[in-house]
Amino acid sequence: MSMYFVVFLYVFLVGASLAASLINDILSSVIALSIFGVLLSTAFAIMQAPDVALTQAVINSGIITAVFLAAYSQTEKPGCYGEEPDE
Amino acid sequence: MLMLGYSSAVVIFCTGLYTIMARRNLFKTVIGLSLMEASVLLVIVTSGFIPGGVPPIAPFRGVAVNPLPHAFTLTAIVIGASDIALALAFIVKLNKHYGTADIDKIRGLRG
Amino acid sequence: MSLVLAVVTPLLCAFLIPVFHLVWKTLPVCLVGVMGLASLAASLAAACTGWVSPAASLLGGWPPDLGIVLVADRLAAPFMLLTSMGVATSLVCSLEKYGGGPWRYYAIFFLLAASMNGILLTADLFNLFVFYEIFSVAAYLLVASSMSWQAMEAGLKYLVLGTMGALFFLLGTAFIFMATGILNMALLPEALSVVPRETLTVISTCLVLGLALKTGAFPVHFWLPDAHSSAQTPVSALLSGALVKVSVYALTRISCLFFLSNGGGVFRVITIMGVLSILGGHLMAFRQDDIKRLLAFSTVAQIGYILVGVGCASAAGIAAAVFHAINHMLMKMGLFITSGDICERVGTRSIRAIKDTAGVLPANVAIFTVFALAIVGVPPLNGFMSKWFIMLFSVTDTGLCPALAIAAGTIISAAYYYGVVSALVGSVVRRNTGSPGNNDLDSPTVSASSVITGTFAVLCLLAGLAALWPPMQSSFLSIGETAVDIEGYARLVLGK
Amino acid sequence: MNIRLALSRLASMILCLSFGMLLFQGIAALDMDNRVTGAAAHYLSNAPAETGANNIVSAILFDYRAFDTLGESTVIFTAVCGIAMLFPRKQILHSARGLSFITRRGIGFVAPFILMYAAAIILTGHLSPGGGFQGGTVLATFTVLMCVVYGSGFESTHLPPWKKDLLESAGALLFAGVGLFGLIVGTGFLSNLSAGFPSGAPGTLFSAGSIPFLNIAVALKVGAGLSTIFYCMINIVEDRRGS
Repeated sequence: MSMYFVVFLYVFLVGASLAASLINDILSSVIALSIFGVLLSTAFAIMQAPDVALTQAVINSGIITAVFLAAYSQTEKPGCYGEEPDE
Repeated sequence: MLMLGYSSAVVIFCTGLYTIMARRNLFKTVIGLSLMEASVLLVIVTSGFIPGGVPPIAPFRGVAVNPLPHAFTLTAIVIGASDIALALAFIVKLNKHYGTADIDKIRGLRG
Repeated sequence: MSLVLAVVTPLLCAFLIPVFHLVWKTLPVCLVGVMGLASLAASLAAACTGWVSPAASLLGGWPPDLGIVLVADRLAAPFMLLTSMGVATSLVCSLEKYGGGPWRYYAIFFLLAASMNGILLTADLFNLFVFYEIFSVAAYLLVASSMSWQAMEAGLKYLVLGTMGALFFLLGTAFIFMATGILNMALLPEALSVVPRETLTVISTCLVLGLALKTGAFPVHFWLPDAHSSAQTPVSALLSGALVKVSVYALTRISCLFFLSNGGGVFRVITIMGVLSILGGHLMAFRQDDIKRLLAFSTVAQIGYILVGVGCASAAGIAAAVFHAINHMLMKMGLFITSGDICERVGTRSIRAIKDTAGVLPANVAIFTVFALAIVGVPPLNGFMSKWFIMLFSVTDTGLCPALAIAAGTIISAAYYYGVVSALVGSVVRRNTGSPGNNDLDSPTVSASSVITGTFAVLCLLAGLAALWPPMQSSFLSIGETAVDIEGYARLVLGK
Repeated sequence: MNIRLALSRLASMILCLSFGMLLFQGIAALDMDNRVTGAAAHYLSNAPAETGANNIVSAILFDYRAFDTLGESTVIFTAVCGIAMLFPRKQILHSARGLSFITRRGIGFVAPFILMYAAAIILTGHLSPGGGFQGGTVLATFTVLMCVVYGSGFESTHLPPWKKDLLESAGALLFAGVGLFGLIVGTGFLSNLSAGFPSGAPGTLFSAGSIPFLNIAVALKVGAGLSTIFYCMINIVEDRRGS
């Protein structure tokens, strides 16, 4: 486990958090948050916390993202859901 | 490595706080809460890490990392997840009424 | 009798309710009543244990430094009495109002009762956080349980600010763990004394900010008026009467244990927050026309009085604060329940509109007036006594400024409560002199909630008189002595 | 208006930065020499003998600090109860709209393995990383996957809400029952080996006393709860599309 990898990981972590915060499009920032969750669980795994990493990956990137998307899909106008976005 | 973890946690905490205070969209607020929570988790896990340690699963060779923060973090993750799910449920309900998630357009949430 | 029953009994009730729902689509009222009685009995037993012979009970059979310990002492016991009375009252009102229909509401209600007992009993910082989260989640949901849009908004606002408070609290806990490696509240006062100054500042900032957010003290009070005014009557009464006091307990316990001997300007900050809450709460209440919103802002101000008492950092000041917490429970629950009853009868919550209508029951108005007099602070009643004591002790401990704020606040509150009472009395007079159309409202119904509010009104008078009785004063002083006695707490928890 | 927005952003940025500086100073004042001290050291050296669990995090979660875990799963219980209260479901829509036939078949082959994975995580929680929370969440994610593939009709035919309520309550009551057993025996609420739960041979599947039971209880609670949350939120989407 080289130090470069760890530094890279943390830089990406902070970058993903900034992206989740600053991007104006909600869907993109939800995806950024999901990426952030995965990176965080990698960081936990590096810090020798396998239990925490597993939970973080499964809960934050699985269920919470699903619930986020379920909630977000309802802020669209009624007709938009399920249609192709290119109209 | 410890300092790195702590510093990024502080940056992420402040990012989350800023998101809650400055952004005017309810989804952004929830994202901010999620970021703040994640940073606290990072602080807790980092505080138990020992460079060169092994995971706390017996039988271990060498020095194991501190298992107590892991237990706390597990608890905090689940609690945070239920908070966020609840916040999203409220947003869905409000959105049905107002048709928007913009804080400025929802009467009671201004200020 | 193990203290854990006080937490587990309501918890079991909450877990059983979904099972019962499969049998009865509408829960039988007596079943909910029996469950309420069981949890009330468990809480009162724990409170008695704490008052008569303070005790600790170990969980899982582990020694106190390995596992989690529950402790009931003389600071927790009065709060426990207060919250269990508040919960019982609110449960009776809810049962009277909704019957056994909303079973999820009752499940959340019992979870709330369990978590309040957990917060009051636990001696572990992280366990406190966990119970605080159950407490908060249940409170957000109870606020939103009326399903109106205002309630949803208030619930979301409460949720965002409350979760922020929880995260600040968790960050403070994480810093404590980083600095000392322990979370047992009895071992921490000693361990914190060697922590560097800067870290201690961070810890105190995070813990006090988090708890203040949850309490609803003035600079961070935004959620409180909305949440307390848009919930249904029994829930508002419970929120103002009992929930806020639990946060005050946590603030008192933590600041006394961790920061009394280790310095840091925590108590000064609490005093400042208290003064700001008194002035801000009363001034905002003065501008309200909605009666429930007025009462909610008045709650902010009353929290201010309690915080000023806690900010004295002396046994006497904390004892006076606890006395005021109990009095405020009696008065504010009574005010919310009677005003809710009146508003329902009249069909409006605006004070100006009440003035123009008739149809308010004289008995309700009489009881409301007693509570209003008590909360303003008219001498023989309890509100005067506790405010007087807080003023007295704050002059000796923290200077003249809080006392002046208390005096000013009393004058403002007299002004706005006079407005409410005169509107209500005017409405009664109007009814008796004319408006023959409203005679159908005359039927005097004795409801359980009016019996309870009547009892509370009598208790207000009795508590005011009891405060003059020296043995009562000395036993109240022992509450404050327990709060500041750090070694005693450590002895109790560690069993040495 | 725009200036006001910019000003408020600037103010909150300054506030956040100063709070960050405060936090950073607090961290910098500490020495960065992490050691395992106090209770944690005791857990590391004695947990396998005292609780029978090889995974020390599990030993802490379900034995030393099991009361925390009870509280934590109660938070989920509360949130689920509340979300189900906020979204009352009078009738459940049968939307059979899912993905294509090939995907359904493919998922049909994968499904047993996902369930097996969840079961393995739950049942070996005391031996290896994982446990009730993770396994329960995998179960909940499985129902989400089923919803994506088969449409929400899957829920109404296989897992109606009352069944999930029952499962959740059963998990909660199992947890509380294990706790009360210790209280009745007289060794304290939620006590494990001292209450007479069989310790078994260390390192095998049937060991660690009550910890596997608590894992199952938590898995039921978490799995049913998170699945309820997801279906409560998703059914509204169906509502809107249908109308």
